[in-house]
Amino acid sequence: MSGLESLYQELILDHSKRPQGKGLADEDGRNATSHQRNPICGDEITLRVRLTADGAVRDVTWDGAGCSISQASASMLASLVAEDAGDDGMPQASASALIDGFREALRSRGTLPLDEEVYGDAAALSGVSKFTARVKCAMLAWVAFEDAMARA
Amino acid sequence: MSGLESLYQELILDHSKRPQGKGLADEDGRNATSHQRNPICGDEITLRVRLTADGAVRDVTWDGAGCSISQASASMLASLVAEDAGDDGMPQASASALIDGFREALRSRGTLPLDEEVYGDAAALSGVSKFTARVKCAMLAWVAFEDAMARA
Amino acid sequence: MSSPAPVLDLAAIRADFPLLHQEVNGAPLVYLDSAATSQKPQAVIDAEVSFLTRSNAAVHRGAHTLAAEATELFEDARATVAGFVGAAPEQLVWTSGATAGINLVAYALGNASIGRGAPASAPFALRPGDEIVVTESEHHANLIPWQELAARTGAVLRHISVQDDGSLDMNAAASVIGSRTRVVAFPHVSNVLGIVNPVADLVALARSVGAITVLDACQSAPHLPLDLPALGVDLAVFSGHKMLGPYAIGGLFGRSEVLEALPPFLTGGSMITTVTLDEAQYLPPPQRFEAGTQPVSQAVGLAAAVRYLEGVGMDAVHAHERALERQMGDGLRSIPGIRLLGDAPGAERVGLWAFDVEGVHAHDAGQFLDSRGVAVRVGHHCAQPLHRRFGITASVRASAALYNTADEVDVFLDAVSGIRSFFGVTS
Amino acid sequence: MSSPAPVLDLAAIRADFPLLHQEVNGAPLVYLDSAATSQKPQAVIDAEVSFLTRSNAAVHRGAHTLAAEATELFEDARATVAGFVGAAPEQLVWTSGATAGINLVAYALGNASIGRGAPASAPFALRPGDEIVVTESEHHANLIPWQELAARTGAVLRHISVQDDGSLDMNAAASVIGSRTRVVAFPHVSNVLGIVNPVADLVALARSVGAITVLDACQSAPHLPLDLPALGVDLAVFSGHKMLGPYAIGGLFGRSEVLEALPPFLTGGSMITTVTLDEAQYLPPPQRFEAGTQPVSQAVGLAAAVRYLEGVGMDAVHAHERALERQMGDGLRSIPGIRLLGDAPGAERVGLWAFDVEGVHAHDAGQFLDSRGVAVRVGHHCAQPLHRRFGITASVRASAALYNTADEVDVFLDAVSGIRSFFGVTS
Ligand SMILES: Cc1ncc(COP(=O)(O)O)c(C=O)c1O
Ligand SMILES: Cc1ncc(COP(=O)(O)O)c(C=O)c1O
Repeated sequence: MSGLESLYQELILDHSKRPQGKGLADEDGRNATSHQRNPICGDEITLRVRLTADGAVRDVTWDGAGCSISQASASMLASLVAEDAGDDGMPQASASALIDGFREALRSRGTLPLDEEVYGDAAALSGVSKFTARVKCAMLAWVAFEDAMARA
Repeated sequence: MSGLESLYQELILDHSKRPQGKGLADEDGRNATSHQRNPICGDEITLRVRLTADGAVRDVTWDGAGCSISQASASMLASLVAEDAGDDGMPQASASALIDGFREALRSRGTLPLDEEVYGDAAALSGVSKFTARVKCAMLAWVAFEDAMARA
Repeated sequence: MSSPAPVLDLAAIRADFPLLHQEVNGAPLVYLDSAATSQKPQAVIDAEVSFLTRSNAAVHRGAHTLAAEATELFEDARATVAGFVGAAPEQLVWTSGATAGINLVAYALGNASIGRGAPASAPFALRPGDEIVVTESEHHANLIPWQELAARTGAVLRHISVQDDGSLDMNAAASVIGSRTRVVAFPHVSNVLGIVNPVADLVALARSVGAITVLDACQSAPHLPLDLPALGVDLAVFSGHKMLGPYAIGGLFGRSEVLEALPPFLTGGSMITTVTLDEAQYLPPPQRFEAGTQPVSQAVGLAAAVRYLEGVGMDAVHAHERALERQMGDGLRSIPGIRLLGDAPGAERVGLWAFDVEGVHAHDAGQFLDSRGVAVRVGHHCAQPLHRRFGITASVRASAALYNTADEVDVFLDAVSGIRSFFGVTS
Repeated sequence: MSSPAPVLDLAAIRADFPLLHQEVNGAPLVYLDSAATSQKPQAVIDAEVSFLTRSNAAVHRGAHTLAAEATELFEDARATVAGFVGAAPEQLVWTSGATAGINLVAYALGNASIGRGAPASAPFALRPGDEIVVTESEHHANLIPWQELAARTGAVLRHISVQDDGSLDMNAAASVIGSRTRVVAFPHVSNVLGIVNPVADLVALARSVGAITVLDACQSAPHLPLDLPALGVDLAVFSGHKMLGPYAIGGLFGRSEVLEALPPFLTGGSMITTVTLDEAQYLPPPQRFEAGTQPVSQAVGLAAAVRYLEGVGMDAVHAHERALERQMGDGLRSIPGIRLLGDAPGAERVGLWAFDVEGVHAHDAGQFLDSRGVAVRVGHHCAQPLHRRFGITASVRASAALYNTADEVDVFLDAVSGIRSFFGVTS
């Protein structure tokens, strides 16, 4: 797999073209929103977490414009939460652990791949970690997710 | 003559130890005073030109503290004016010509020696022109002379 | 152009730039990001190294032999660089770059506005309601310092709009520049549009209302013959690293009357005459604006850079880059889905083009080019308002310098033509 | 010291400094002007040259491979230099030098004072009658910016006096620093006296009244192990060129809470998030304070310099220079007509001495030393108030660095002992 193809895997281009969770959900019940911006390219994302009464993450929706990496990453994050949340939601501790693991892998310069069992489609973003200038693009949605939970 | 001896000729050390024209004359008649400072070492000079009724230079007196080059130069300038002024004084045009010639020689990096016939003892300052960092010291009194005449 | 462009000996020129000879992602590097920062010829590196290994000492401060030698080299460098832009040595102030130079002017005007200058600075004071005029094409460096100055003084910031074709709206300029205008700041060449602005017309408008002009010459100094006094501007800035020189040095040119009237900005050593614990007296320009230890070896390096440019000849540099610009522009226009920013017909230009790739984000487009060894800049290029005006947040920019070749432009164009299909965008 | 000083391998160290191996006026160069500017080891030159010839590209802006590589080297350099002074990377702001760093702080406080900062900056605003405290031993760089800030805000500038033996009058400090004090700025080591000031005591006094502290670490960073957070200061500055690094780069250290609260100083590219024609939003520190293209290759060079110093070991550097200082001090005291400035008994010191030669102007004394190949600094060393306090306008200063030898100090002392007779002054 050439450098470019390891970055832009089919799955990534798919998610960026048919993004999941795009379009902000209504602010019903417990919820929190975060707006993040990549100052280098001007990409932005607005991400909303809705929580269950117990404070678990119910779903993630988002809106924004950006490169295919940042769009795919947001889409993958939303679908990962959708898959894992179930009826009781995803405990915030689990969400935080996911974010931490994602950040660590992305900063690893290709040494720590993301586990597909845990990250689902988002595991395809492992290749980004070799492109240090693009790590911020992939992180954008996840930073927004973290920030939104902190505000919740 | 070693570099150092060409700079500190006996005549220079003599003038710096027994300076002529030192001590400002009273401000009688037409006169003008200039204060100059070398920002690098903090040396300063106050120089007064007294003029005849016709506007010719009658005498130059000065006060100040500084290195032997700056003190000797002021002293030599005062004595040169004293010698050349005579009863009618030194025409300002002649004074300006002297200053211009002095500046040119000092900036010449050793290529234009000062003529002893014209500059008297001050011709001993020719050696300073090879020490670019010291040119300002030798110029201080002459710049004050020029400035004072411009104010007169 | 009717006469054939003077041909540069590109093989010889390229041999002078060590960085260019490398592979990136398995392809020869095609460096088309010189508007961001230029590469340095060996002569610049050698000049700095030779200074540091043979003549290095504190300038303007020491009496010892080494210090005198260093001072001479430093002041010779000033004369050389000043000469390159048509100025006298005492009209050139060293700065750490163009951004620092514009901030210097803005803060000095701010200081004049609160009475921190000599009486001569009073005419430069800004009062509430006075106006500062910039253009919509500004690099942030020539925009935010004026926003902040306006906020500090109560002045109003206005702007000259950019037309759809990238040219300045000179009708707007004539109505925006008016009796309350005190400062008109504008780029000689926008770093996104590449168009040479009508300096003479803007200067005439500013003069007619008694406003001072501040020229951002970052993108012209490396590419055009430049005579700042002849252009009639009051102040102008440029950056060393964009003109084959070192980082961390730039120049501020000022007309002598203006520099002499302005109060200092940075304060500290080497810019004073007498200092007491309570107050300081300041030297005349350029020293008044050069507080602290200066970029000494960098000045020597920048002098070597302008000597290199002069050796090639700025007319030849301009003609060569103009030819590359035409080749790029023509090629890009023929690729489906490419939209050039600022394609004003018949405009005088330097060798750069920014463009949008329909359906592909600039970051992705740039990444694709990089995989072919082509280094371009993607993003807003520090010109967010201009991108917003064109309805986009980011673009791709290819910018040439004297060391680029027609073959490289071909590689670039070929790569650009592959972007949309790689990302599955059909036109 | 009871234990023997760790011995440096001086032959090896000197071999690393190409400039030292030359003759001046027919004698081997004895460079004792490192407090003005230090010489650079080959490793620093090589690091910069290697960056410029292999990795040079715009940082924090490009997505291409070269730009990513340059960005990494640049940020690694930040981490290295921050680590050298005990700080976290985000606590280190690049500046063009110590003078620029102090001006940054003074102007940022000024901007806070006129409401140009976020709400968090309000506690840093200065109001008329507030007090800024400096010392009588200040370098002009740590004096005039405060004079100007005081003039802009209506604050009052006060000072802690220096005693006859060169030590700070700490009783005066305790009474000068009071409830109106908002800023206490002082040198870690005066560039004329060479005495290490009681930082902890000054910080405690400042803290007790809620004032912030600004440390001028120019003359300590190259000579002592330094842990700025442990010293407890809020802000500190140092200059690259004085610590074996390139010109045109310096560092501003800030405690995170302080940096986060301060408004920007220079504005322009790379320090913003969103910019419209009317206003700009600013990034967090350190980027908030780093407008425009940064001293990129110089950062890489400075990182190489601190790695060099760390390789030798700052304890060893300090011990070696301390030994040279003792040798100089003892030698100078025994030469008739020499008056040392700041000969406080038992003071902690770095390797420099300034002195007056009775009956001989400093300029003449320096010239004589130069004729023997000895490069020292003469003048007021940008500390006019301190010289005035000692009743002189200029002094001679010899300052050592890790590359100086005991033999060189002997040459220096021998030359000093010949000054007065050459100028015909009899004691
Ligand atoms: C104590 C001290 N502070 C500040 C400075 C100013 O440093 P720079 O000229 O590198 O800005 C110096 C050096 O000249 C110094 O010795
Ligand atoms: C038009 C223009 N103005 C100003 C700047 C700022 O220059 P610097 O970052 O070197 O200060 C740049 C480059 O980034 C530019 O292209």
